[in-house]
Amino acid sequence: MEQYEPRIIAFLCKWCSSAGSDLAGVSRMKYPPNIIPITVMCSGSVSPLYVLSAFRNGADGVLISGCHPGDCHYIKGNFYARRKILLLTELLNYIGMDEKRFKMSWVSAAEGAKFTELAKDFVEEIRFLGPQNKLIRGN
Amino acid sequence: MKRIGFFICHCGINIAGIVDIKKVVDEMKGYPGVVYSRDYVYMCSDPGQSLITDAIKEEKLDKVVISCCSPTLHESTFRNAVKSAGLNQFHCEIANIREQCSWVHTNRERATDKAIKLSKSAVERVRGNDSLEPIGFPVTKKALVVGGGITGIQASLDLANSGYKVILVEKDPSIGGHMIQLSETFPTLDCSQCILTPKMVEVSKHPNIDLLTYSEIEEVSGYIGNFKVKVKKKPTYVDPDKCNMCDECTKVCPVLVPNEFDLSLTGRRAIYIPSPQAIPATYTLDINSCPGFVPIACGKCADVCEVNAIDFDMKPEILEFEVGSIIAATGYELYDKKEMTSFGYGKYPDVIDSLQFERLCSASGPTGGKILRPSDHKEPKEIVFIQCAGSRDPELHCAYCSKICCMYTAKHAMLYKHNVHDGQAYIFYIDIRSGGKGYEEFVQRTIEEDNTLYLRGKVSKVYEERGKLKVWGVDTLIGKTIEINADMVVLAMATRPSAGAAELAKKLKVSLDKDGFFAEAHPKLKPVESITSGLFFAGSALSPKDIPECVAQASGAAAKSITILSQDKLYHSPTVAKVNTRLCTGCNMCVDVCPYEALSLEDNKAKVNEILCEGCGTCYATCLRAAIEIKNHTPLQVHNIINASLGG
Amino acid sequence: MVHIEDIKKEAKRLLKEKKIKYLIGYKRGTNGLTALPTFIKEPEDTDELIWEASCIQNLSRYLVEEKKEQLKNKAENTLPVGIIAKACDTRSIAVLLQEKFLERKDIYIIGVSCEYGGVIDQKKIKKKFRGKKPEKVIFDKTNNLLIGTKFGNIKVPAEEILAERCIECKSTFPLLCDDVFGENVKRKISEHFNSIKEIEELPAESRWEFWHGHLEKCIRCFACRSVCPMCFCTECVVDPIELAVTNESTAREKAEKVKWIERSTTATDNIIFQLVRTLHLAGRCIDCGECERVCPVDIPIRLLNKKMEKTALEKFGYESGFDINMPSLISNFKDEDPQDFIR
Amino acid sequence: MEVVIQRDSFPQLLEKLNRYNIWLPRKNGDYWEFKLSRGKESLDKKYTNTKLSPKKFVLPQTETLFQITEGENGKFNIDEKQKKDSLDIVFGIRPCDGVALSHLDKVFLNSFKDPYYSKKRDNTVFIGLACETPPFENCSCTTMGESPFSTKGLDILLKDIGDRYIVEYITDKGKKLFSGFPNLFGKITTKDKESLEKIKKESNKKIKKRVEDLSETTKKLDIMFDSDLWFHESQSCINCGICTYLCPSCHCFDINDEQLSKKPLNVKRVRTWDNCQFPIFTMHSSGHNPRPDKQSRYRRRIYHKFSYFYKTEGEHLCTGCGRCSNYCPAGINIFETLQKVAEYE
Amino acid sequence: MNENPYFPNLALITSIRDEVGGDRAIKTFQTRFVNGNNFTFKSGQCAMLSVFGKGEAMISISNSPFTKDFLQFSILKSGRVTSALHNMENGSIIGVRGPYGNSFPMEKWKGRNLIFIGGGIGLAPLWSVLKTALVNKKDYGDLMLIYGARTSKDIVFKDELYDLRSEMTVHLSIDKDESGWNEFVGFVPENVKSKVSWPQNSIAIICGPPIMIKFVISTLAELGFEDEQIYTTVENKMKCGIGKCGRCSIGEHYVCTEGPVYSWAELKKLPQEY
Repeated sequence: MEQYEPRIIAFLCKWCSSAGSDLAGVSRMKYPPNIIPITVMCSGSVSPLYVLSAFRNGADGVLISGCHPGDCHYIKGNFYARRKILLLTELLNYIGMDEKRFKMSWVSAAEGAKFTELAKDFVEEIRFLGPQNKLIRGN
Repeated sequence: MKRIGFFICHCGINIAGIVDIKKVVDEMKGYPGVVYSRDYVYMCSDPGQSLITDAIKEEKLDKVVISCCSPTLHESTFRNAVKSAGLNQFHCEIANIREQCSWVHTNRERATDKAIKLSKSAVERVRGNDSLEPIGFPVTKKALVVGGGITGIQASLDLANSGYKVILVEKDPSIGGHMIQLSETFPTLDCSQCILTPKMVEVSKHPNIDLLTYSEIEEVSGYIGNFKVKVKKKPTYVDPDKCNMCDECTKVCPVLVPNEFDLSLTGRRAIYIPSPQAIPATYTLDINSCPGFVPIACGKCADVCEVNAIDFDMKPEILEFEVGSIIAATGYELYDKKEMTSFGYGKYPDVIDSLQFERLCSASGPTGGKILRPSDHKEPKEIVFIQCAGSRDPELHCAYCSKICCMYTAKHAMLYKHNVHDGQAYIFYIDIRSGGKGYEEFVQRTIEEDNTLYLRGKVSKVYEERGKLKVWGVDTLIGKTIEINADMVVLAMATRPSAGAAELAKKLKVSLDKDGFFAEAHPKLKPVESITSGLFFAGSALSPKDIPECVAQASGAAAKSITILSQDKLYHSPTVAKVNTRLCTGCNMCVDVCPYEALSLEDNKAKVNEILCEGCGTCYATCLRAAIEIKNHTPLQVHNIINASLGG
Repeated sequence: MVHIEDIKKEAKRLLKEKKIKYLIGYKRGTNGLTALPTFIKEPEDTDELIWEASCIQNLSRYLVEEKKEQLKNKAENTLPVGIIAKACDTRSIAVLLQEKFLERKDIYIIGVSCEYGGVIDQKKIKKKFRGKKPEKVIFDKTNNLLIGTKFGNIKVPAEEILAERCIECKSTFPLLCDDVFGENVKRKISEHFNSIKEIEELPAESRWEFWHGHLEKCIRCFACRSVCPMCFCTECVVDPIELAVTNESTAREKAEKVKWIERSTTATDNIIFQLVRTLHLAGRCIDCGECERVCPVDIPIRLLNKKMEKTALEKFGYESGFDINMPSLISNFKDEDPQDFIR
Repeated sequence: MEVVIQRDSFPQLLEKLNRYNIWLPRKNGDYWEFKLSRGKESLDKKYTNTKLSPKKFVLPQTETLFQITEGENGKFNIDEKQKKDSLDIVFGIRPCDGVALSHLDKVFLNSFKDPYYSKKRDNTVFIGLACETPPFENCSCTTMGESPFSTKGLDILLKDIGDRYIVEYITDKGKKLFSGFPNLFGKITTKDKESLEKIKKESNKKIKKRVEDLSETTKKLDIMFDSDLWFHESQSCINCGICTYLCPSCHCFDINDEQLSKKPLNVKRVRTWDNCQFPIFTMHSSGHNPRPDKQSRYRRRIYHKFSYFYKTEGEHLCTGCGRCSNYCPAGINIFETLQKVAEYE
Repeated sequence: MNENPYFPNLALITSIRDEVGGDRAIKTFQTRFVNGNNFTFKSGQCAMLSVFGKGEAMISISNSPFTKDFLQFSILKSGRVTSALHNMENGSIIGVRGPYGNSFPMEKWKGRNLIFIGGGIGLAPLWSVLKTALVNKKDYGDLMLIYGARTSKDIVFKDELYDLRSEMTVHLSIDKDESGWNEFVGFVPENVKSKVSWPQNSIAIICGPPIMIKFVISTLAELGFEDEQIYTTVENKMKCGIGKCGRCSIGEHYVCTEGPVYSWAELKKLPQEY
């Protein structure tokens, strides 16, 4: 039987994290293809609906990544994100979703290596947890 | 009717090496909306582009997706191609299957699967895109230059001479910066003041330049082409128009304070003129050292002033301007003495820093160009120069190389020798960095003609013993400790960003690098640009630089500004926020979060100022009613992209 | 001590002197110890007003209804609407003002302090006094209270009869009032977030079973949303029952509305609906408990909102319904906001 | 035809039926609902009535009508989802809810017979349980011209006379169901009949009659359409769905497509409960809404139940079960509205 | 045909014609059932069209029952389903079920003059009955069409309207004047006032936006038309089409079964919930 391959959605802000993952590519670093990046303008533009919708459509894990505090291309978008995401994290945890399935990170345009590590670890964590079946559409 | 064309690039083997191109092409053929799907070895090449434009015409495509390298590289290329074929640029989207797929994955099958998902996502994005035209707005044909050093002066002159109005703001009473303090300049040894003063005069006389000395930036708002600047002009208490430079006032002034211009090697009065070459040529009353005049405690200067130029009631003024672009050239200052106690700096009067030494060499300096020890005004017969004082020392001081020290120290040694023919100069160095036109030759001259002794190694400490300064160090070449009995020690202090930089950065809403210098938008391709469009940096405010580099950057920044000021209209991305007033309840939350004050409430509905909006979308994620969204980044698009990304 | 006669007198005056358009208050319900909302236009009708522990509803919802009507008919509000409001109700009005949905001038708030008491929980009453037909509830200054029944007064501890939210109440004294009845007393029956402690301490899987078990029952009658004063969106982002569509709406606008969830009542979509609602109420919910009271399948919705309330307070030091001038929880941030959860 | 079964032998009865899905009322927290039987058990004496009506057995809140899938070159395959062939037996249907079933039959089995409804109806046996005492204060079946012993819509009616149930077979379906095991059932004695009569009288007495002659009262509706009664009655309504979703007779529904995958297209066409109290219910895509406000929607509800349905089907679309009034968040009471109609001049 | 009344019979789009462009676009579709056998319908009836994945929409059939080889629908782009229809191409498959609703009592009208009064997309339902009347021209008196649209661009069936003139009187109107327009300028009711003179023995069939219908009816009343002489069609939101789901109901009527065709005399008796 073949190995279970997690499906992970990563919302990357255009200016830092997406650029960071580009750098990982330019430097030919390697991480598993389970992570499907979705580039957004700013981590602050990621609505909780996006996250829930990702889970609903079968994501086993969701990552939101933005610029480091103070480096936001839009000055403070990631600070608002930080609040919203914390609320969502707390809530998902509260209703008993495995909190590990939902992550937020700061990855700058220079941190290709960090992104790579992050991706590897996250995929492994989720692989360990197994398929997400709590918020799947139709259940 | 949506007819979407799909194109995938092999990028040689960069993509095709990992991704099964054919599989992607076939998979995409069947995807809803995609009516044309093909691959090519190099899509960004001319034939590749014409492949796209032809397909648009022949297949009547109204949207295209290109799976290739990161959009940061070729999005504009392809969008222009699509434009040339008569489509709106937003009907072209890029799927990044190189940086974010083929280059980071090894498993062919799964990388291909991911490439397909990314391609479908791009289709979903383009499907929801509207035709949008860039938003145009007018430009104020005027520039602001902050900092009156050589960099600021050069930038101002270049701008002014190209016919643009310039406001030059300098915090000190006179422009000229550090360069006016220097004696001669390497490698040509021409007199610094002689080459700078003409430029200073030109600035003061230039019809296009509005010079504001003794002034500081209060507040900066607005955006490229339309910045609003508030400048605080500190009172000099002397009316420059009346002042006839008779210098009577300084004679009667009872106060004596260290003279900044001579780096405390001399003193000055509370009312003073920074230097004979000061521009504007007028006196300034330094309120902090003046005994005070409310109520008038002294007032002697006013009494002797025949032309009544002195006005104690002068108040600080706040001046407001609109400018189209801003150049920050706030320059550098030397590393703080207090950090350098191990070398006895500040403890022994004859341990001085490089700028002080410049003053000693300068004809206009305290010693009239004679090199004499501050302590007893004797000629130092043995002098030690210590390089990298504070530089290249990540543990204790600055990690970076201050770059100019090698050269000016060589110059110092040479000047010393020209001055004190029987003297001996020693230079402690780590490396000699003499890259630059005629620089290496200059250093060689110092060594050979002026037989300066270069000692490779670090100085551990400097202390006084029997009227001599004992300099302890190691010569790492011969691996011996050395002890020199010097009459004078000159520290080539690290250069730091000037004190005001951090505060200015806040006002300009830009970030500083880890050393506190301004951070350029791109270290290689955008060396004088900031991430805020319309705002530029130049000179040693970015990193330590010598004069020619500063001048070059000044002209560079000026040229960059001109690319803005020369436009009648500027355009910016139309992917901005859009409000659905039927859904908006006017809760003001989006207004609260907008980083650009682009949102406001108008009769209880949010309203977007499209020129200010940068399209970050924080407002969307905040709005509980989804009453606001970013054009071409709509929730529906993201919803469908999520679906496609999960293979739904 | 609150005397209903005083309230009646004031209400009568306001209506007589045409100070208010009408008054939203409570009248005696038809069965047992219950109250119903009433809308009084005529001074003489003020006699039907009551004030007792059964006045459980948060009437500020009807201010929202009134406002929506105005917006629909583009009518200018002439006179303020009078409302009788408990402490928590005034806090919900505060949020409505903070979010500029209501204007202060359009409301006349008659605040009534809950003093030592609060409101009763009908379910608890039914359980405890099956058949005994309680007629009134008297609060003394202790945490016990007297239930008047035809068999005489029965003394019970407050938590056995009071609504959970009252047991955890922060402050029983109304704010922003034009008139206020009753005094401001400090009383505390239990910790503010007592009710969620139990769930928080469960292991994750049990928490999931708890919430999944409850939310899969949801029949999407949207009573929770309809009764909530904070749910004043014309069109809910998830599964709207009202559309903000006018003849200016374009076909595309209508065709491209995102369906985050479907109409079918699957557990997943029920959960997502409640999660989104909870998130949208974060920093806005003032714990009037109406959502939970009206739920026909007894989903403890309040406990979801309570968690957000706790998070807001503990992580961001934010309390909703007390300051109408500060930005809302999610439209604000502090540099020192926690970020230990971020990698 | 009537027989009796001892209360004690009820569990055996269930056991004999265990190859079917047996539903019994069971307490879930504070309220009753129909749950699959765990085997040997009997009807709970404390049982009042379920909070959610049994209409879900024939009209589930969500049911898939079709599964539509895209095949090769744009061909579509439409699969009519009707997997229901196993037999469901529901015990403890209160007579009022039985009456509701007869209403639903009128809607779904007459013109344009609804295959989904009829299939479920055929494959479900509804076994009623007469109310020896009215479960709720708001019980008003008598007002609707029915009684706590009505048999409408049911297949079998059980009447609790203490230690035993009198079993009344109403349909052949019902009769067939128990025919297999006669030894569980005994003949009905005159004593049984007497005690039954007594209980009947008692029970009937306990139930409030809200208006004397309903049909007479509701005639008034023809002239009351523009009365401001509707405004006042609906003023505290909050537009929620409780009244209609809990109502055993309400049957309005919605049909929507739910896309499961884009390529190849895979779609579920789903029928869900809908609610005339939701503003969206009647709204045109232009935004124009024939019933734009609470009062017109509440009026619609009353008229549909007591005027329109009566005119077309000769029955009132209300069974007096009282759910809407028991659980209305705003405490709106349909029977009080009726009384106001009766008092209307 | 499948006896399941909800079953969407697969139909092929055989032709699409653009009538009106812009945001309120109108297209005319012709469909043929995949498995051949067409249903028979009467003028005035509707059919429920499905776009799989988007849902269903009730659309009135705009061709005459005598043209058997296809069904024709003229559809205004308005919501989810109609927008999806507008995105379809020749050869796309949709679902069609029906026919639903009553029809125009054309038997009753024999020997009468027929005046068709339409506005905007409202011409579509009229078109079927009008065409049918033309086929049995001899059964009726004079035939007249009074049709108005906002602008000349918003006129549907332009070419047919032109041909129609050879067979019956056609009066067109647009709301505001345009260069090159040499017919009536103004709203439909005004045009009716100016063109219609003989109420005796006439039947007026109105279809268009509610507001237009309202004013036309009062105009006709002024001209002396009896309520029984005025017919119109009612549009309400529909889901099931078979008188169960409850949406379209007006009083005890379900528009999808008892409607959509009403004489003003009948409609007057019903509550104003349409």
